[in-house]
Amino acid sequence: MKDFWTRFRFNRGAVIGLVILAVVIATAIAAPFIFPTSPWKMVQRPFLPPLTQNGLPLGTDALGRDVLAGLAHGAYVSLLVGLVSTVVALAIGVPVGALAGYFVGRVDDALMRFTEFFQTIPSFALAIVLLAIFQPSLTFVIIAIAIVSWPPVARLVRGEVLSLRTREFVEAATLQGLGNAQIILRHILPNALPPIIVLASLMVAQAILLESSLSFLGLGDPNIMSWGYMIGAARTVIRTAWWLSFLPGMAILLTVLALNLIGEGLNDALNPRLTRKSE
Amino acid sequence: MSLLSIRDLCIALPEGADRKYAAKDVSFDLAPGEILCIVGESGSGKSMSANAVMGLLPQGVKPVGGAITFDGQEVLGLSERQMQDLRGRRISMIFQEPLSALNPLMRVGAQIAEVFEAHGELAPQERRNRALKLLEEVGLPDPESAIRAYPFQLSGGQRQRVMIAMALALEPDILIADEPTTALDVTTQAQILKLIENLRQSRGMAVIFITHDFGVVADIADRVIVMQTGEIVESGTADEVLLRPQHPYTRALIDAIPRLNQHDDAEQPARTPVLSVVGLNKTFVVGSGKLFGKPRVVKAVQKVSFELCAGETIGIVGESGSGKSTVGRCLTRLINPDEGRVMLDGADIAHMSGAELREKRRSLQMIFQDPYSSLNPRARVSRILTEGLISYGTPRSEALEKARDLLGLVGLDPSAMNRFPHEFSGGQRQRIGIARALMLDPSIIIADEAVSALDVSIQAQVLDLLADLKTRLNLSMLFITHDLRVAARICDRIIVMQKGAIVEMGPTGKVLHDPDTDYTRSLLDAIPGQEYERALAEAG
Amino acid sequence: MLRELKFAIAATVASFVLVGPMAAQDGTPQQGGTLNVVIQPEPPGLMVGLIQNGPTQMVAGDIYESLLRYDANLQPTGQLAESWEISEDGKTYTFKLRKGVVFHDGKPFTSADVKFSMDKFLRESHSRMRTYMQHVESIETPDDHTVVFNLKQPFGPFIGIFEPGTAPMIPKHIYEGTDFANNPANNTPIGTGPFKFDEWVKGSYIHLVKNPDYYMEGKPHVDEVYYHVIPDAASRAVAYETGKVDVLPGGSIENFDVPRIRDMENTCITDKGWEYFGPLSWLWINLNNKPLDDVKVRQAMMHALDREFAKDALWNGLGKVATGPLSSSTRFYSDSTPDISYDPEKAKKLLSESSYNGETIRLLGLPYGETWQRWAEAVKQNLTEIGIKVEIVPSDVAGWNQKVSDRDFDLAFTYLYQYGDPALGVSRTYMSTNAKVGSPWNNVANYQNPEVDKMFDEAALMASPDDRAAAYKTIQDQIVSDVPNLWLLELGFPTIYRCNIKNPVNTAFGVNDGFRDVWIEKAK
Amino acid sequence: MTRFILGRLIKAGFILLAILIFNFLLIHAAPGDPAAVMAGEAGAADEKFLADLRERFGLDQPLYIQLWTYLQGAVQLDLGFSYRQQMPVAELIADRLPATLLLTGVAFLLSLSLGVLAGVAASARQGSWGDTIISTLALLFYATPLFWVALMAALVFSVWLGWLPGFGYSTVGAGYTGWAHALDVAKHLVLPATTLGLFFTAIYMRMTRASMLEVSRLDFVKTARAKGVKRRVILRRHILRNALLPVITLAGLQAGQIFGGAILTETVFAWPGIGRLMFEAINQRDYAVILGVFYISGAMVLLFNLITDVFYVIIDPRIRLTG
Repeated sequence: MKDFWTRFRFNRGAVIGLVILAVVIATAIAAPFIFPTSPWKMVQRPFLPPLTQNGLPLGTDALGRDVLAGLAHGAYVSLLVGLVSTVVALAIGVPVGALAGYFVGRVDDALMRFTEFFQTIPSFALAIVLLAIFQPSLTFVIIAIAIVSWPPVARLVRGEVLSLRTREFVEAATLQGLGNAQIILRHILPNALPPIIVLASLMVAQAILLESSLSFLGLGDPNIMSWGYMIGAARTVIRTAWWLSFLPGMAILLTVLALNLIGEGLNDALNPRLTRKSE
Repeated sequence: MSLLSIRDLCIALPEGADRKYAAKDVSFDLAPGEILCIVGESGSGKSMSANAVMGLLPQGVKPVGGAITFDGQEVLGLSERQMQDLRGRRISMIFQEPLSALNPLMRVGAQIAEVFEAHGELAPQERRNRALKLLEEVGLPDPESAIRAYPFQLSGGQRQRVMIAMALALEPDILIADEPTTALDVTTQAQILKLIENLRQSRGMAVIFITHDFGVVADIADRVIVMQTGEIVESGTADEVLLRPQHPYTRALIDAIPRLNQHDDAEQPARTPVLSVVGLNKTFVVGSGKLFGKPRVVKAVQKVSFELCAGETIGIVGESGSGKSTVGRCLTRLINPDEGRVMLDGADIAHMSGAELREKRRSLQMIFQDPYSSLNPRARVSRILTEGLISYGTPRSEALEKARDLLGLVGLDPSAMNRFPHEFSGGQRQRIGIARALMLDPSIIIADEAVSALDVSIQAQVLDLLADLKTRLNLSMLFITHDLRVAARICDRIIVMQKGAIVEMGPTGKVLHDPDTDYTRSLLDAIPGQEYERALAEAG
Repeated sequence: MLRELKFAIAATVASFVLVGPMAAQDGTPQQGGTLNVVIQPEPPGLMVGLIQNGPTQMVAGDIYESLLRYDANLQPTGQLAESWEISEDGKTYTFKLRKGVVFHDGKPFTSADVKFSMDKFLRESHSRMRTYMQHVESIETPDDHTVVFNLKQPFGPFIGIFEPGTAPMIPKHIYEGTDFANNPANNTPIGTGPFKFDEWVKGSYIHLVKNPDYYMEGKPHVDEVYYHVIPDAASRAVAYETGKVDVLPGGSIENFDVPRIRDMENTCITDKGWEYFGPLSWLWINLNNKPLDDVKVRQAMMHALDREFAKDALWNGLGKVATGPLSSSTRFYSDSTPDISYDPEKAKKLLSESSYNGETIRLLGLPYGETWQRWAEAVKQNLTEIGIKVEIVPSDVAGWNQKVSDRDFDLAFTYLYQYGDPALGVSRTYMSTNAKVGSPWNNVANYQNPEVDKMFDEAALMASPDDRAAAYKTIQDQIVSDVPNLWLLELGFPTIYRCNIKNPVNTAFGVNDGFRDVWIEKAK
Repeated sequence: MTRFILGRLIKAGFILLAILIFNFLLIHAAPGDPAAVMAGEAGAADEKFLADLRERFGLDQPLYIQLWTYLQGAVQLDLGFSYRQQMPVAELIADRLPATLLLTGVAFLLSLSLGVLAGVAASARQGSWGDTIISTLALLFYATPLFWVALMAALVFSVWLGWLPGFGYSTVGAGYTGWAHALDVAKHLVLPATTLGLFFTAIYMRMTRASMLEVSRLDFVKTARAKGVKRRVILRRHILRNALLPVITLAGLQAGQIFGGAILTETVFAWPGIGRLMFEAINQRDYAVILGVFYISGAMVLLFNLITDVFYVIIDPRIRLTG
C-alpha cells in the first residue's frame, strides 16, 4: 500500500487530478449549504453576465437563475450519475466476465455473444432509445448509462480471469478443495482488481460525459439541474450569452480530465508493468 | 593481444533497485577464437556485463566506471552511430528466448537480409542468397522454405539457429550468447552447442557464452568466469575452475549439481500400489477457435498405464510436449482425461465428480513449477495454507496450528504465517508450496517440474527436503521433470515419455545406464557435462 | 426586486417597433429574385389534403389555393372565387369561380374540382373538414364556374373555412378513383397556386419555382422559393445571420434568439399573420384528479402564474396575456371576463382555504423546444412559491400525445389554434360531449357544464352575428369563473425577415398563405 | 482467408438478426402510439383518423405479426415504411447514409492517421516536452464533451471568425457542380469532421503511444539493435508494425462509438445524416426509422469490424496462416 502511494504520487498529473476532483466533490457536498435555495429559483434579471452583480459572480441564465448555484448543484448530479452508473455497470460486467472467463466453452460463448450485441449496437443511440422508453428520470438515466457501458468491463474481466484461471495458484486452490465460488471470489477476482479499478475510474469519466450528452439532447431528468442540462439549455442562446454554455462545459471538462488523470495515476501505480513512465 | 578487454567495469542499477551495482569491478579479456563462459545464478549480473559490450543495457542501467576496449578501440565512449556500425558487423549477439527475439511479423529471410541492409552490404537479391547460405550453414532443414517462413512456424531449436545465422551474417569477431540454450530441450541444446562449437572452429570466432548450467560450461568452455551478485569470484581455464575450484561459492555450486549416477540402486522391496493408472488418454483440439478453422488434434496422452506404490517415487521425464505434465494434471483432474481409469485406493477418480471427487482428491496433492505464480500474491501465507483444510471442515485454530508445524517442517520460521508471498525468495516460496501440499496430509504428491525454476544451489536444497519429507511421511511421489539429472537424484523408477506415450519405464539405474530404447539413449547422450561428471567422480 | 426586473424587460421590449404589414406595402413591386425560407420540422409530405401540420401548410400555401383568403380582421377576400353570396337564412352559399385558372399540369380548374375536393377528397381524408362538412346537405355545380353549398342548418363559421390549409382545391383529374393516401402524385403536388413544386431533397431543402401561367398579372414576383430544412434552432439562427435564409417564419428560431436577430441590420419583424389561428396556450387541468377538482385550488394556481414575466422573459414581450378561453383575434372575443391576473398573495390565500394539502402535482411539459421547457420550469417555480409541490414530467412528442390522450397528468401544457371562430376552434375543448378519452385535442380536462354545452350548440347555429356575440360573452364569463384550464398566453410568433423583402405577411395566415404578393427590393 | 471472412459474415448475420429482434421488442415496449403522434402533427384528430392510421401502418396487428413482417422485409432490405416521412425507410436511410458515411469516414481516417502519427511522435521522444504537449492535448480532447466542442467550434470559427460554414452539408441553391461542389461540401465538412474526430484522435494517440512503448521493450527490438539496424528503421519496421495491432483492434471496437458521436455532431451541425434522422425519429416514435437506423448502423459496425479483422489478419501472419 505504501509503495502504491509513492508510485501514485510519482505521477504529477494524477495528483493534480486528485486535487481537482477533491474540489469538485467538496462543492457537490457543500452545494446545499452554500446555495440553500433551489438552483431553479429565479433570483434576478435573465442573462446577467458574470461579474456584474454582487452575489451572482457567474451571472444568471435565461430565467434569471443563479448560474453558480446551478454549477454547484450540477456537480453533485454529475458525480452521482458517474459513480452510481459505474457501480451498476460493474455489477453487471464483472459477474458476466468472471463467469465467461472461468467456465470457458458454452457459457463463455453464450455470454460473449450476449456482450457482443451490446457492443455492436451504437451504445449512445441505444442509451437514447432506452431513455425514450423509460421516461428520463435520474434513475433511468443511470440505468441506461450502466446498460451501455458494462460490455467493456465484461471483456476486460473475462480476459483477466481467462489468464488467471490457468495460473498455478488457482489450480492449487482447486486441489485444496475450494469451491468455484470461493476460487473466483477469493483467488481470481482480487488479482483481477487493479485493471478493473483503473477501468472503473475511466468509466466514471465516460459516464459523466454520457450523462451530459444525454441531458444536452433533452433526455435528462428535467427536475434536476445538471451540467449537461445547463449547456443544452444555454445552447440556443450561445450567441448572446456564450458563457452560459462555456462555464458548465469547462466544469465537465475539468471533472472528466481529473478522473482521467487519476485513472492514469492508478494505472501507473497498480499495473507497474504497463506503466507509462517505466524506465 | 586480446580482442576484447574489460577493465574494472562498473554498471549502476537505477534508483530503488535491490543493490547499487549490476556489475562491479568486472575485468576480463577475450582472445580471438576462444569461448569464454560466464557462469552465475540469476541476478549475478552475468549478462549485464555482456550487454554493456554491445551498448544494449536496459533503460536506466548504465556503465559508470571502467573501460571496454575492443580491437584497440574504446567502446564505452562511442556514439550511437558508431555503436550501430559495430553491432552485427564486429560483435553480434543471440538471446535466451528465440521466439520473442524474432520479429513475429517478418519473414525469417527478411530478418536475416536486414543485417546486410543495415550495414549497406550487398545488393538486395544477393542478400537473399546469402541468407539462404547462412541457413544451410546453421543446419536448418529445407532452407528454401525456411527463408519464407515466419518465426512462429519454426521449432524452438530452428529459431535459435535462425538467430545464430543472423548473428553470423557479417562474420563478426565476437558472438555473445546469452543463455542461448536455456529455453531448449536437452537434445536440441546439444545440437546448438555443437553448432556453436563448430562455427567457432570454422571461423575462428570468439564467443562469450553466458549460462547458469555447469554441464554446458564443462562441454564448451575454454575459460570460465564465475560471478556472484555482480562480482567475479573466480576465473580461469575450464579445468582449473571446474575441477579445482578455489572459491567456496564455486565449490558450493559444483557440489549442488545433481549427479547422474548419484542414486541408490538398492533393490526395492515389493510394495502395494496406492495409485494405478490404466489406459489414460487425452487429446486436445486446438485452433478450432474460429468457424471453419480446421481444428488440429494433439494426442497429449496416449494409453498411459503405470502403478505408483506406497512410499515410492516415480520420475516422469520427457522433452517439452511429451505430455508428462498433462499426465499429472489428468491424475488430479485439473484436466479431465478422455479415457482410462485412475484407481486411487480402490476408487476410480477419473470418472468422479462433485463432492465425491473433492473427498478423494484430498489425498492427491501437487507441487507446482513456478514459485512465483503458484502462490496467490494477494493472500497471506496463513490463508494460503489453511483455507483448504478449513474448507474441509477443520476448525480454524486447528488448521493454523498445523500450518505452523508444517512451516517448521519445510524449514521456514512460523512468523512467515502472516506475510505475503512476494516477501519470500523463490526457494522459500517453493517450500511454502510444499507445505500447502502437505496440509491435507495426502498420500500422494505430484511434483510438476518442482525445481526447474530454481537456481542449482536452491534446487539441491529443495530436492533434499522433498526426499526427506517423503521418507518421513511415507509419501508416494510422482516427480515430473525434463531434467534427467534431477530425476536421477530422487527417483526410484523412471518413466520416459515421448509424444504422449510411454516409451520406457523401469528402475532408475536401469533406465539411466542401459536404456532399452534409442530415444532414451539420445536423451541421455544429450545431457551436457557427462565427461566432466566422470572427471569429477575420478577426482573424488 | 422582481418589480425592478420587470421594468428592465419592459424597457427592452418597448425599444423596438413592430413593423406591420401595411408598412411593407409601399413601393412598386420589382420582379425576380430567390426567396430563402426556413422550414421546420421537415414536413412529412406536401399534399395538404392529407396532411395538415404546420410545415406542410406553409409550403402548400404556395402550391394549393382555396376559394377565399382572409385579411388580418378575418374578413374574406376573393381568391379562386371572384364573388360569393350567403342567403338570408344562412343556409345557401353560392360561389362564382374565376375563369381561365389552370392547374400546374395545364388542366383547367372548374367547379367539378371544387365539388370533388370538398365532397370526396376532404370529407374522406381531412379530419377537421369532415366535421365541418357534416353541416353541408349537398353541393351543386350548375356550371363550370359556379358552386352552390346547401347547408342543413345555418352554420356561422362556414364562410371562414375556405383557406388552403382547410379547403385546398385538389385536381379531380388526378385523384378521382385513386387511393388518395398512396397516389404517387402526392410526391409531386399539383395545385393552382403561384408556385410549382420543383424538387425536394429530403433533409435538406424543398424547391418551388414561379408558376408562369399564374392567373394574376405579374404575380408571383419572385422566381423561386427555397424552403431550407435546418433541424436545429441555433443553426437556423446562424442560417439567417450568415444570409443563407431571408425569412424566419414564426417559431423557427428559439425565442431567446429573437432579440439578437431582431436587432440585426436590415431586419424586420412582425407578429401579424396568426390572426386566423389565434394560437392560445394554456395548462390542461385534469379535473378527474383530486385536489384539482376543487375550484379554489384551480383559482389559486391561476393567480400564482406570473404570465407577464413568461411573456417578457420567454416570448420577448410578443403576444398577449390571455384573459380566457378565446384569443383576442378570434371572433366574438370578450375583454370583460373575470380577473385572472398574477397575484401571489391572493393565490396563497385561496390555496389555504382550499382542499390542497401537499400533494405533488405532475406537470407535463410540451416537447416543442427550449421555450416550453423553460416555461414549465418557470410555472413549477411559480407554483412552488405559493406552496404547491410540483414535479415536471418530461416526455417526447409521442409520450406527450399518449399521456394527454390517456389523461395521465395533473397539469399539461398545450396550445391550440382557434381557426377564427369559437365554433371551430374553441367549443371542442369545453363541451362535455367532446370529453372522450383517447384524443389529446378534445375536452381533455373533462370539463362538464351542461349550461356551457347548450349555449355552445346554439351559438354555433345562430344566423345573426350579434346573437352569437352575446351568447359567446356569457359562455366566456362562465368558463373563466370555472377555471377548467389555466390560460397562459396568446402566443405571438414573430416572423423575421430582411426588410427588403416586401409583403411576406399580409393575410390572417401569414406565411402559410404563400408568397403570392412577395417581392424583393434589389439593393440600390 | 476467404473461409475466415465467410465465417465472420455468417456470425455477423446472426448478430444482426438478434439485434433486429432485440430492437424491435425494445422499441415497441415504448409508450406513445405512433398513430397518436402522427395525428398530433396533423394538428387534430378524431377516432376515425387514428383508426385509419393504425390500419394503414399495420399497427393494429398483434406484435409478433408486426415483428415477423418486419423481419421478412428486413432480410430483403425492406425496412418498412415511415408514416412520419411518408417514405420507405430504406430510401430515407439511403438518402442520409452517404452523408453519415462521409462524415464518420473522414472523421475516422482523420483521427486514426493523426492519432497514430502523434502517438508515434510522442513515444519516439518519450518524456520530452513534445511528448508532454501531445499527451496533454490528447488528455484534453479525451475529456471534452463532444457536443460542447462542436458548439464552441461553431461559435468561434463560424460565427465569430466566419471562416467556415457552421451548419449544413453544402451551400443550398449555390448550384455548384463538379469540383466546386466537392470543395463546397469539404468546407462544410471541416468543422463536423474535426470535432467528431478529436475524441478518437485522442484515443488512438494514447493507444499508439502506449503500445509503441510496450513493444519497444520486447526482445526482438533488442535483436534488431544488436544487428546494428538504424533507430528510425527499427521504429518503423519493427516497433510500429507490431504496435499497430492493438490499435487496429481498438479502432474496430470504436466503430459503434463514432456512430454514436455522429448523432451529436449531426444535430449540432445540421448534418443531414442518419444520426440526426435517428434522433428525430426517436422523438417522433418513428419505429420503422429507428429500427432501420439501428439495423443499418449495426450492419455498418459489423462490416467495419470485419474490415479491421481482415486488415489485422493481413498484418499478422500468425492468424493468417493458422486461422
